[in-house]
Amino acid sequence: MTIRLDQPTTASLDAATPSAPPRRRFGVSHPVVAQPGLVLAVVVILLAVAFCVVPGVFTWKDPYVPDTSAILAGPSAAQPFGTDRLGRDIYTRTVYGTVITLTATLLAVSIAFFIGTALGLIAGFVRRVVDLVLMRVVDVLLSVPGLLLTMVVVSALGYGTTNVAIAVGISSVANFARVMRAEVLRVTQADFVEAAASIGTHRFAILLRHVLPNSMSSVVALIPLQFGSSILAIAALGFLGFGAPPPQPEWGMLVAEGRDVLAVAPWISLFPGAVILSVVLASNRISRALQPGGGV
Amino acid sequence: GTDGTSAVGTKSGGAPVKGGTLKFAWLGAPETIDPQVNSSFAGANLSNNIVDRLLFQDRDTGEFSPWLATKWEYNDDITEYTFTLREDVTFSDGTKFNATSVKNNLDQFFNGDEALGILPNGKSYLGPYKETEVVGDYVVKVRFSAPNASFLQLTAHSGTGNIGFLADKTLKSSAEDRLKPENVIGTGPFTVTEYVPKVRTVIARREDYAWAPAALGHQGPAYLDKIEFITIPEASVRVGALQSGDVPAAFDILPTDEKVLTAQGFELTARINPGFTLGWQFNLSLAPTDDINVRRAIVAATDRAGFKKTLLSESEGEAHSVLTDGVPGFADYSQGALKYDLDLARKLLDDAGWKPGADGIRAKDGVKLKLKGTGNVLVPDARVTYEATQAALKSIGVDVEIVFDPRNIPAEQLTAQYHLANINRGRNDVAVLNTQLNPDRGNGAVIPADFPDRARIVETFNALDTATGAAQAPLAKAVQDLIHEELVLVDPQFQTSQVAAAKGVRDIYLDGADRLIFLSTWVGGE
Amino acid sequence: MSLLSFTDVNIWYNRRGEQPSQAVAGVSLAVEPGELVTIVGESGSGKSTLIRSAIGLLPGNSRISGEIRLAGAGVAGWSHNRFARYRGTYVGFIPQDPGVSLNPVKPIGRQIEDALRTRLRRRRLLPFGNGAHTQRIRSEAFRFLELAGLPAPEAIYSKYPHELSGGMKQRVLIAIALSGEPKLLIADEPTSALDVTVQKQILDHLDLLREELGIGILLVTHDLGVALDRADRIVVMRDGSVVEEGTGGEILHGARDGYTRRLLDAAPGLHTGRLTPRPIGLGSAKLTRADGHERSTAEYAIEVTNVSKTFTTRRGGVVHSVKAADEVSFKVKSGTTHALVGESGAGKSTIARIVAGLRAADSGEVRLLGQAGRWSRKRLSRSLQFVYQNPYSSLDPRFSVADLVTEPIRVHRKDIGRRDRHEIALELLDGVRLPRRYARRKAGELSGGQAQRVAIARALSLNPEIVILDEAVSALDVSVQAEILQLLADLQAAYSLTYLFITHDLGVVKLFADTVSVLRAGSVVESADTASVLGNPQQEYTKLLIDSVPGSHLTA
Amino acid sequence: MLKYALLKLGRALIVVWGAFTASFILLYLMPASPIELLFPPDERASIDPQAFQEMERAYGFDLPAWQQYLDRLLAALRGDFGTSVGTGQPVLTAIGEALPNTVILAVCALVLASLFALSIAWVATYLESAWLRNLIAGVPPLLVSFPSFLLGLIIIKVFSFQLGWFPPISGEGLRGLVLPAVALAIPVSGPIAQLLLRNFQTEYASPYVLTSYSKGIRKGRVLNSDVLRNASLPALTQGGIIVGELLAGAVITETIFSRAGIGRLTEDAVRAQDVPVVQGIVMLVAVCFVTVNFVVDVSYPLVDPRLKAVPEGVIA
Ligand SMILES: Nc1ncnc2c1ncn2[C@@H]1O[C@H](COP(=O)(O)OP(=O)(O)OP(=O)(O)O)[C@@H](O)[C@H]1O
Ligand SMILES: Nc1ncnc2c1ncn2[C@@H]1O[C@H](COP(=O)(O)OP(=O)(O)OP(=O)(O)O)[C@@H](O)[C@H]1O
Ligand SMILES: [Mg+2]
Ligand SMILES: [Mg+2]
Repeated sequence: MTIRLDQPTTASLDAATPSAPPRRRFGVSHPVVAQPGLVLAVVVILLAVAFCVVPGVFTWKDPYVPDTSAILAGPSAAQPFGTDRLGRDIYTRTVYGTVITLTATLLAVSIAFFIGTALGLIAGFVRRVVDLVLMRVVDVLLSVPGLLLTMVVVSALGYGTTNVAIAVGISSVANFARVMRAEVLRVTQADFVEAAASIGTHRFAILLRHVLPNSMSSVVALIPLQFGSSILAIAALGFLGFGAPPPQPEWGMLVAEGRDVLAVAPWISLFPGAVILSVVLASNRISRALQPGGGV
Repeated sequence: GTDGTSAVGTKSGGAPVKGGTLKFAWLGAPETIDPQVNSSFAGANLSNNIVDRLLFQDRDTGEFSPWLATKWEYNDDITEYTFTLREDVTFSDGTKFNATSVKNNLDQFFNGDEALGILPNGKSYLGPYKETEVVGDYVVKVRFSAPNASFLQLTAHSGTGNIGFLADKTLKSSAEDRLKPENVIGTGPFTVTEYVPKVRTVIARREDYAWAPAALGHQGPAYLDKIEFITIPEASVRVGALQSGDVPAAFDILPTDEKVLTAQGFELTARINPGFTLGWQFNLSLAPTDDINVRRAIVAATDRAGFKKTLLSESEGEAHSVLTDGVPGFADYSQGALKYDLDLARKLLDDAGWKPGADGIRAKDGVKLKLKGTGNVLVPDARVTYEATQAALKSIGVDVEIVFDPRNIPAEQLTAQYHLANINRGRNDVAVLNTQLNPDRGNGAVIPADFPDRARIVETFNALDTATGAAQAPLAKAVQDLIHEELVLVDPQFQTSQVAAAKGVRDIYLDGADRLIFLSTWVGGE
Repeated sequence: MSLLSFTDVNIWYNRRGEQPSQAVAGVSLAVEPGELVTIVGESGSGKSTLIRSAIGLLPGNSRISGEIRLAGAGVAGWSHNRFARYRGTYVGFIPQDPGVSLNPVKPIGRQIEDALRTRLRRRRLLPFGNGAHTQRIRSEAFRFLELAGLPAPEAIYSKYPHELSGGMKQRVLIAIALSGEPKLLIADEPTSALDVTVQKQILDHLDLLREELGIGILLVTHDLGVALDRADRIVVMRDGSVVEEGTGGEILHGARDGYTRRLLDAAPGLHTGRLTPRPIGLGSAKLTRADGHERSTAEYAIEVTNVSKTFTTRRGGVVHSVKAADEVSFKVKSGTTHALVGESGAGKSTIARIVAGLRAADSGEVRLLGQAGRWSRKRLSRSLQFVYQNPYSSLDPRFSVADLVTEPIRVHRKDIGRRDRHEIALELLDGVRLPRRYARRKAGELSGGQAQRVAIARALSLNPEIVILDEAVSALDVSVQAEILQLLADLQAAYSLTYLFITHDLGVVKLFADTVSVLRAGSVVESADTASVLGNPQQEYTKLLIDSVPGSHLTA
Repeated sequence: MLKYALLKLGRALIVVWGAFTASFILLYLMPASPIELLFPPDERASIDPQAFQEMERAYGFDLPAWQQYLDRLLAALRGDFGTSVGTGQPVLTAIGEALPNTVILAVCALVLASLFALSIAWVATYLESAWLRNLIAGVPPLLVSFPSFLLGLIIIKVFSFQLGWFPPISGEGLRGLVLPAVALAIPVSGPIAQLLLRNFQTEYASPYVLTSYSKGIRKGRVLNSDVLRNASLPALTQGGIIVGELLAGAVITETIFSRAGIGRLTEDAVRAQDVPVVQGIVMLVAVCFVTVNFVVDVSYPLVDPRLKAVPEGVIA
């Protein structure tokens, strides 16, 4: 349907490229420490993971118990992100909300990854009718913008974090399928695949031993990227009110809870919003580092 | 804060000035401009200014006064009402308003018109409607097949399900044509001139309007040339637009913004929405809310007075009963059945055999005390009180999941899965209890068919239809006793209010159902 | 005053997180008017880096010390915009790779006009607002295209680069460089991507320009033959430093530096005799022919009879068809090497792939080891293996060397366990003279020559009788190329292998092949034993090919 | 060429049909009847069952699924997407009324976004100072990672309420269009800027740039006359997706800035489960997507001379 972007047109057209330089696996050939941005990104993600695993280490407060003595209090030493309309500590809620948002994100990305990769692999390897059919399916998925698609899917499945995650996952299937297919096409054209075939390797074995592993790196690099955009999508749906039920401190929800009082208590929205921003930024940065040939 | 008056904007301040356009912002948007279809808050507010009603209800006393009808009477068993109409009323297309108009409107409101694509919009409100008889040019008789005491209030009602009168031309238009401003013809002080769905509705003054209810204190045409209703869905933008002067007046002001606006010199007006308080109805068909002790415990764990003190704004009220304070027949249960007592709640659950489990959630016979409820997404503060109640219940071992789904949940699903159903219904009449909770009608508490004493319960509710005025008060008390003390059908949270803010705008009238009337409004003249 | 002078120039590249690497170390060099200086050196020796520094076209991560002067002016630290005044009009540049050095979305004419306009404007021959001068510029452009050896410029003026052949593109680039009327021309391997025939034309042309216009030329090449043929002065670079400098004769006869000597030895064009195989120490244990399959005793390992193949491509309803093989016939005796030569697109690869069973012929017959008919993939792969031009792309980048070379064994010999496979792998590495410690490396961690050895080891692992080598050494550095050829010769002797050897380099043919077929546009022009074809060519085309081999006249 | 265009057209039609079918499956086969959702649950009990059935019949929700599907499909082919359950308005009319507003907004946003993205890519490539370059190159990732729902609110707070430069609600006129267009443009410009930046960098590193420099051309002109076209052409192929993003972004922008349009219509319809409207919108965006892609596919070979001669396979 569309002209692929992920294949540099110049290179494929002016095929005068001499001996290809060895392709770097996962691009991170430079020591990670030398890239402060990347280090920071990794730290942010690790911190978010720690929030999920041991939230209690980062805060001693309870994310659910209202405190009528501190309603809509601004940021201070005691409550760095301020409090909400029930007097709950926003920072604590953000910490505890991490696990909700990130689990949902993980679910969404897994769905997109497994379905998308499988579709792309089959389409790219089997070619012919299967490719045509699968790519039209992918086109259909692409033809409806992510947010709208997720809204429709959520309204069919029902509200709640899990359903939102599934919807976001479905709407990103196409991304993985497209990249995977392009990669599979690229890899299957490589001489080593023909070489494997020429020594009598079974087609299926070629798929598993050669095509799949060599196609993975770009798709793997897409994972953190999708992770970031899924966080945004899940948060956006939470914001629109399709997400987690209260009192769950899902990130999008936290932002949404503050939207009405943005004028009087901006911290309710802004701090969780900033947390979302930094985690998404961090995963995009990591994705860039994982990109084959990326890393800078 | 709120000054206790009922007009939006500065009161008086010199002689009213004629002319000008008022921009008015609100949260919702009329779903249509057809007053007989509009049931949303914004829709009803719009309709209120383009159609008139037979009677006018005093917002403080609940008493009725003449409007399009000059006289009204009903028979003893309250099945037949006779209205005598004003003779000088015209629709905005110049045709006369008369007894036939009333009949045609009521008939279509009740029956709909399949050929025109008009749905039976009024069926549920008119109840046992039988027919309307044109007795004379300006006299009609409305008949019911069973007693219908609340009909009188309905003729004055300006909230959901109100009866506004439309010209024959409108009644003969198809549903689609009724979306065009020129086809919506009423008797009110304004006519619709522009309608952009979800964004803007403009109404303009009728110069020949001369039949305002006396209670409004202003006769003749309105002062304002035009009113432009602008929908601003985002609360913060709405307030911002007010503050920046882009719109001089706005409705749906959030309680959190009240203080700031007052400090900036805005005049805030708030009135409690009369009718059913906001709260949860219990599902009596579903375990564990079929256990009256659980229901009692929940009611006891709801800190209504505390909400009022810490979470709600000045304009909102503490719930004292299932009815809001002003509704005729209201009785106060705040020191009785609705008293906050967390220890009592614990004790009730202990006694009923709900023992705390390892995870802190109580259980009985292996069944956990887990409840599912719906939340209210439209009233901003509802979320807070529901969440506070949720937290309180959690602390005594009751786990409540609240679903804040902006969509309507299908009734079937609601009764089969939800223990607590959010409710908040406006109507300045005790009849609201009947429509909502009567097991033979709305049956909001899902009282099962084999419920002990069901017949008596139905009878107690039905009795409300058989009396009006002072005679109705004991019946209303009996129903409220039934609801709060005997059966525990609802857990009221608080009395919602509507707040409007304005600067330099005078006399926007809030009527008995808390809807706006712009007849006497004017701008300017500091 | 020299046109260009380098004095003790050092250039480093910074890479994020790594020590800066030095690409040029202490080079001093000057180019005088009318002089042709060539820089030779293996790939990566810093040739491009050095000459690009002279026109400020190094990438941003480079650092320069020392003095570089253009017309006496030190250029250190100049910005692009300051350099712009010298580029084009003072110093012209012909980039390394014509395939990608023209803007793909601009017509040829406009690309040369850009260059002309810069000059005309700079010389105040063209006021701003050049509408009236269109005609003038166009005729100028035509002049330079003709000068660069494109006789019919109108034909290509509005074409796009992809519509031209490599040689034409290269000439357009030369025209662009010339159109600034520079005093100095810097050319970075202007011919390495081209056929020998085209290469000759272009080099002849540069010579002519030097004589006629008296410009100085700094030419980079990795082909010693080219340098010896043409240069006034040759500079040999290695690892960023100049290791030798002198006239062609001095270099050819009196090279002091060991590296230069090896370059000389390795240059195929300079060779006379055929390679003599050396004994090889393989054949110890595990692998050795224990699988019981009989080696064929057929006289001819490969017999190709009247093979034809036509490709059709369709685009937008228009059908293009190319005759890639047209009634091709030749025979290869068992244990010998047969070369297929011909310019690019002659159909060499197509025939090789048909023989290897990778592609079906439209008509004709291929007999392998005396047997015709369809061979099963598995059966075929035991007797015949294919070695590709690009070693990297034919090796799965994720596999270790050991796994790569024993992949065919893994597929074919389920009876051989993991351990034994590793043993075999090590032996195979010995066989291709690759240290055993490389067994754990990945293909990407090998040099081109090393990777090609791995590919050859893999081809040998099943002990085949026929090996098809499709330009298997063309992508490699000359010195590496020589090593691989020697290795192949050794292996052939040890295992009586039959090679079908594809190349466009006649020097290599002379060195390596017993018999040769010359292909042109899909058909065999000439086919006989190497000595007679090269020594006494019957066809014009063959003569042209032979004549174009650089350096050949030096030894002939 | 014609055959190629027809092939693309065929594919486009298949995609539209696929979107129709998928949305039907998702929307019409939901557990509850859309009519059911029209009523608040507390009122539902007081609705006459007969009236209810009448309404179901009026909208055709009582038929078996396959029949509904065929009916809807045939009607859709005639250009009839049914009527809104919420307002009774024909879906096409509702969309038709909302569309112009969104188109104006989207076009402005697209122009802004493209200019912005292009400037970032251009400047980030032009600058010689490495840290400045990195600073600007860091902008697109930031744009991509910013929660767009928060962005609108912040923009309105700063530029309307704090500074008072623009009205918060966009009535008529250009001034009212500025903030919403910016709010919509910024998130959309993120991916475009990223793509352009990457393309600019790869193209700038291409050997043909050296050729241009060697002619004596200055950096700015090299960027304009060589890099720009090569780098931005591939962005065209993102057209369909970008248009989709604009429409999706309108959901939030239009709500925040109180504008009428497709975005508001969508949000309301999804909330109210107004199935015919939602499907109509899905069809609208799908048609936009395939149209843009079709135009790009068919015209791309015209703007990119290389593609005229390439065999089929390159265009997937
Ligand atoms: N942009 C760059 N960044 C880092 N290192 C580089 C860069 N360009 C070249 N190098 C390194 O500098 C050294 C010299 O490279 P250069 O391109 O000058 O070699 P060359 O002699 O022209 O080789 P070839 O014959 O292959 O063109 C090599 O080791 C190369 O890897
Ligand atoms: N798969 C294919 N589809 C269409 N045309 C092809 C295909 N493979 C080769 N050709 C065409 O067939 C002709 C011969 O190609 P082939 O690859 O055999 O040439 P070659 O002599 O190996 O050239 P080179 O030296 O460049 O490798 C060329 O014109 C080529 O474009
Ligand atoms: Mg070089
Ligand atoms: Mg070839």
